[in-house]
Amino acid sequence: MGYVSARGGLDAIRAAERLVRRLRLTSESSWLEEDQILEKLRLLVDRVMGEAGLWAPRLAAKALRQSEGDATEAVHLLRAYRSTLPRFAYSEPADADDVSVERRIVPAFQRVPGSQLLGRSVDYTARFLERQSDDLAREEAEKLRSEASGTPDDERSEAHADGDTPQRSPQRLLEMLREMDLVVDRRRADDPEPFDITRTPARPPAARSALLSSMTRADTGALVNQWYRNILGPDGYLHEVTLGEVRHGAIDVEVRHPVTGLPVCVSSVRVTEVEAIEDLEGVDEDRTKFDVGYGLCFGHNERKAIAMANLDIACHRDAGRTQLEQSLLLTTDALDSAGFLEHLKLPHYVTFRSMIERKFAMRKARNRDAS
Amino acid sequence: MTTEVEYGRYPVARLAVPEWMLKVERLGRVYGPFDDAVIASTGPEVGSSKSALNGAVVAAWDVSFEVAAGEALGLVGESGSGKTTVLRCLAGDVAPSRGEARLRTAAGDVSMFELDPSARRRLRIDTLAVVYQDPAEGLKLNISAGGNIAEPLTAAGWRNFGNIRNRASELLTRTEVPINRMDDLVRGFSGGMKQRVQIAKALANSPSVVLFDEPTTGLDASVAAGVLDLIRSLLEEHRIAAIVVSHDFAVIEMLTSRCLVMQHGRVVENALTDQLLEDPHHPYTQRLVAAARS
Amino acid sequence: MTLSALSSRDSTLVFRSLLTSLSSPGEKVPMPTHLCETMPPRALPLLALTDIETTFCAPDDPDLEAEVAELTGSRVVSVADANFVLCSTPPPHELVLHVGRGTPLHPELGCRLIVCTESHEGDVAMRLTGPGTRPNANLSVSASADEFIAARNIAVAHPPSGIDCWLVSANGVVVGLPRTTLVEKR
Amino acid sequence: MRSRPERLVELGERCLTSETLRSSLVVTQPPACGTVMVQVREPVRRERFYLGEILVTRCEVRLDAERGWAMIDGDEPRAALAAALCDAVSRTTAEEYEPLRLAIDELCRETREHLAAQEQRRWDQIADTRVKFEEFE
Amino acid sequence: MLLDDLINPTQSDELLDEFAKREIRRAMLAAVAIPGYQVPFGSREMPVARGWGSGGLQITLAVVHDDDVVKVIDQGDDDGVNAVNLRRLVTTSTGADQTSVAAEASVIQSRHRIPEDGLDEESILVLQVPVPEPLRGVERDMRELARMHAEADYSRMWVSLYEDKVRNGVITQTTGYPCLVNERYVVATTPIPRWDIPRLHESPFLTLFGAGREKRIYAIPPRTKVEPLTFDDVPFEVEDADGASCAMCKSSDAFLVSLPNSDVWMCSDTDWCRRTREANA
Amino acid sequence: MRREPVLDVRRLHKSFVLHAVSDRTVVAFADINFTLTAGEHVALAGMSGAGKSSLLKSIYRTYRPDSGEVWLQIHAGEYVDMCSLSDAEIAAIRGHEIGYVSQFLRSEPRRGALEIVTRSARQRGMTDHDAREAAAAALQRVGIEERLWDVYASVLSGGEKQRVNLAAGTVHPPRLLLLDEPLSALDPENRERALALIASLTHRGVAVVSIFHDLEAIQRLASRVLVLEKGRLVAERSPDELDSRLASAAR
Repeated sequence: MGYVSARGGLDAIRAAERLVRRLRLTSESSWLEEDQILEKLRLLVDRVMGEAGLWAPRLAAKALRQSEGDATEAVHLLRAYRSTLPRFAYSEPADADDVSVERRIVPAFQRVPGSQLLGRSVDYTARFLERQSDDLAREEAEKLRSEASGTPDDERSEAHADGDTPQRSPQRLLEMLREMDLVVDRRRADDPEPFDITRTPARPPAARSALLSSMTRADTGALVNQWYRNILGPDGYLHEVTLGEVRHGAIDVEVRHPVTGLPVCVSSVRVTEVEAIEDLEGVDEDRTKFDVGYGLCFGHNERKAIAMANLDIACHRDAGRTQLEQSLLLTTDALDSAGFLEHLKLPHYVTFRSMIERKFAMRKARNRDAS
Repeated sequence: MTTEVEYGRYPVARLAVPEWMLKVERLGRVYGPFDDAVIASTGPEVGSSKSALNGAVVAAWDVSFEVAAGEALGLVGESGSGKTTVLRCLAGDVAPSRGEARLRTAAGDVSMFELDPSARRRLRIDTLAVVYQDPAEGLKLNISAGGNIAEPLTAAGWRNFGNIRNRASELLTRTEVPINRMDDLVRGFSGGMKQRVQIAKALANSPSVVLFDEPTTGLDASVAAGVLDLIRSLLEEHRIAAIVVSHDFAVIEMLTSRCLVMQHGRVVENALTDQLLEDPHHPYTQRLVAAARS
Repeated sequence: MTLSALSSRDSTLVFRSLLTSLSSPGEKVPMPTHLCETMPPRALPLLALTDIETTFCAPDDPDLEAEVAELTGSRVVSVADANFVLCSTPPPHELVLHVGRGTPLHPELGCRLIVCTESHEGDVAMRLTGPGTRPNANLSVSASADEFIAARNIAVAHPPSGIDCWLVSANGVVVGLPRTTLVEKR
Repeated sequence: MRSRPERLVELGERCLTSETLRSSLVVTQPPACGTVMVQVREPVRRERFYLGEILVTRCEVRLDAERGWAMIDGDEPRAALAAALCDAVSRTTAEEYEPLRLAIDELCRETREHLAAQEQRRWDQIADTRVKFEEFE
Repeated sequence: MLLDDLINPTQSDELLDEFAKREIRRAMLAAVAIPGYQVPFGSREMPVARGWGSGGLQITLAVVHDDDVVKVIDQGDDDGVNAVNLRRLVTTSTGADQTSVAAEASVIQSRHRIPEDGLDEESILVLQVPVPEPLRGVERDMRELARMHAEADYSRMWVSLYEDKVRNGVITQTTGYPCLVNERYVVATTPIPRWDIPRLHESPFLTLFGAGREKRIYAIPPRTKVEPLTFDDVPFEVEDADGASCAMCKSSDAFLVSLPNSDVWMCSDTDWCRRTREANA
Repeated sequence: MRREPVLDVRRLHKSFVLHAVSDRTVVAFADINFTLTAGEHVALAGMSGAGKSSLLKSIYRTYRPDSGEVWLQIHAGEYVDMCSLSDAEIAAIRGHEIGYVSQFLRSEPRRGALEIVTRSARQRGMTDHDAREAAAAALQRVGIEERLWDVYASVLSGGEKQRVNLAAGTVHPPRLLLLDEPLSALDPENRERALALIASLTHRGVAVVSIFHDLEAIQRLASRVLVLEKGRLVAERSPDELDSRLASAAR
């Protein structure tokens, strides 16, 4: 075959690859263990899995290590790997009511059945940068570890005996509002197949399942921005909602056993779930009721779930009047936007040459008209 | 007295009346759920187009009329009477809740409301044009006057730049838009000038029906007179079947020969325009005419 | 079982034959010989193109239908709903007019119809024009396929909606008739 | 399927020590990675939507007439094979596999306890973060 | 470990699972059957960024087998960094051979150029498409865009050409000139220069367009009418180099690019340039 | 054989319901009966408010009569009842068969006299070219100088407007001409010209129903006079029988 590599394109690429790899692997500090990433950069791992649309904690940790902490790059690694995998099955529909909570707050009410459970959250902690030395920190860690093993049982039981026992899957606020007849009932009688955004590109007008999938996989920052710009931005048409619930917890994933036909739990994934309560004020809306938006995403990522719940209800109310839906479907994917941005770095001299040519053609035409 | 002839003695002549170009039957548009009871709970007798039963708004109901080529029909009423709803249903901007609208085209009669959206849009290219109150609705403001006219022309298959320019300049001349403004963005035009461009665009493919929605509302009186005059001349010249929606009797008197008066979504009176002005029957028409004459 | 799942490479080869046949309507494109020798050629398009995410049916060949379903995971549905329809003999008018044609917004949802013919040499000569066809492209079909072509012409009369067809001969030669091909009797 | 991978591997190895078992075992689908799309039913409209995929390893074996299938979390080929093996064994009735069946039952019990304990530990850690209110009558 | 004996750990070089390829193939067949129509597909993420040819790469991977010979270029250059990168991925994962000579290639993946020569009936040209929607400039709403294509309603495109001509004296569209395919669909011709446009018309080869980020595949079959959108009385103009010729091979009948602020021109198709020089020598 | 009437008005009633004034009913006229043959000129006389103009407008159908019939001959031996025609039919008849000249020219902005009269001629069914020629002749007949033909009629003097109006109403002899004080603003010279024009139309077979405010016009033109009083037709006189008392009442 006639192949002539006249110049060093390939060599330069290989050298760049070697450079990245060598500097990553030979840095002074010790090897970064997957477990370290999983435990100490837990939220980053969660975010990467969410944006990749693939729950694979170990792979996500590897990807983060390989990308040197570039979350979008890590998402890319995970997604590209996913492209090589077959899809074995679709899980049994998991009921969001079965999320077993590790954190649950209900901003809309002070006291709720099932309690406000703050869980592992820094929301209520002053954001002071901890500047103690590594040695001191290690010391503290040791101390805490030994304490943890000696937590007296009676203290725990007291906590449980106090008033209503916190439930692992407390009744959601939405159900309570429904009992009060305060929510527009949008439950559907039919059960349409969900839209699969990984197989068919979702384009407006899209099913709600397509929107929910797009948002749950969206870039966290993009989704937050989308929400914020629709409050303060030029098209500012969003409401500030009241949050009904913010939950973080685990949910089982079940697949049907091909031999026995029974559902088998193959994994448990952590999710963040949000209900956003919207006050209705449109002319064609029932002002005596509320409506509810819903957000659910992989891992612990409250920002994303809240933005998603807001945008879910906003999109429903918008009903295609504006291009909110198109914005959500087309501009929030981390890889789409970042990839297109990065393509600007590619050579463009053919297009640029053509552009210059037209500039001169325009001048010529102008001179012709002038004379 | 001289009456010797007996009743019924005369052989009755059959008159040749121009055939309809657009025929609307029992057109209705309701916002919200409705049934007979909801419809009955609205209208001039009730004094509202909004039903007290469920809040549904009966914007227009049971509107029927015909328009022939070369004829202009007026739809009169105050804002909220339903006249613009009727026009928008015919334009295809609003889906009717009930009724039929038949349009005579070269290819035969079509039931407009039964057409699929794409066929409906095709009608708008060369058969049925609309001139909106707000030129921004009928024009693209960030495009030149010529470019706005080029749109319906290219939609109809024009592919020759020179021919498009010639046709556009011919239409702009006809609508009294200075030809040296042809390549200027419409955005910079005065209100009256924009309206003229909109009319030129509407006429681009010689439509057989043109709907005018308050074509001069919002223009200065002197400008409005000029635009009205232009419309009247064009209607006569092109034998267009026109529907003119207006709350202004001066407009109606100038342009139309027949009128429907609408109130709370219903047609309350239907007569020749001079009859309405000189011998209005319905209390609402009498009020409108009195107000216009004072 | 007479069929077997195609390897990755064999799927590619079959696909390439099909791609060539649709790109050059009327051209007689052989499918890979080693596959045609071991399996009925008409099954190859299905084995190469269908999977768990597609639907198909073979109304006049239930045995083959069952085998393809098992091997590819493709779901068997009615003629009207199928992405792929396989007919072992030129299908009757009603069937052709019954398969999905897609919509102007989604013409790609039109069905792919695989029709078996004894051979590509028949008594009825047709002239083919349209994208991809070579000058003087032609097709000869049997009298029974003639009726099928007539129905096909109706099904493609309102572009961009329509159906795309492959005529597969017993010896594994495929002729593509995308919806854009104008087929006229000579 | 949710047993700890190392325990599954242990048990799988033990199964494979049986000559009879080895001779009647066919790995019909060797362990391979793939995904499962997670479907969720959300509460507002009670609609299903796709949350995303999870990474799993799937394996299928045949032990005499018995089909054994496993799908387990993550990239765990050995554990998946072991689990498929156990799945097949658990449905056999032959006398000679009885010890293995007992061991499988035992692993299942152990897994249940392990998961429950893990759950309890997590719960204990967060129980104190419950906001307490004064009781009212 | 006894378990290990039963596990056959094969590290696959595949970049796409088999089902994904099937889906892409189905989309390609639809694209060929409806020339110019943008077929949506479940575009997978590739090891290259969206915008770096992920669409073209997916098409190539779904088309190529180990008997194929591939040529990959970027801006006409076989050694452009992106071309090198993609060629490496294609050849290692498919086992196909590589070439820089278009006439020897059965599949040519390209970004922004059609090789100056060598494409024939046996060739498949795969173009990487950054923005597949030709109407984006005149309409933003995707619902409306879909409608315009469905109804072949391109009047606003014509209006934009009209405006362009009126305002600038020439039609200023540079690369990716919009074309009407088979008298039905307007397509974005990727950003290939206008120089290459006439070669799409009634070409002997099949052209497949892949837009990975926008998840669209479209095609121009061989021997298909491709007309650049222009008025009957306004001729379509290709890039004019004012009689310049390549500083290296002296060609004046090839697409030339220039060095900044100089009169030095060079062929954008590097292999053509090389072969011309060899022939001249 | 008796000549067939051009117009036969039978039992015509017209009243107005004033909704703004507690739905008060005002009778304009009641039980009007008369006929008119071709070439006949009937003048209406009576006090102001007797219902003369209302009757004219009811025949023209600008007013919608409560009951009765207005038979109009439109071809030899064929009639229509103006009261039972549809709006579209009325519109068709009006332009074609009936000329109506009112006291005032309805101001049409930015229209020249020639254009107004040409339009009227076209409505009578003439071709564009013929209509233009006929309009020019009509304007000449009523003494409008050619230099005024293209001047917007709205800026003409009262007398000029009235003449333009008359020209429009008579441009192509209609079957029936309705005149409502068409001479009120004319100077003696033009008045004379207008009287001659109307007389010539009558001679050419046009049927005329008129309202004049002066006795001389009635006596010179009318073949009969119908006297109205409070909306009733109380008498029919020959023009010669009219005394000055009645004539002034007609004013």
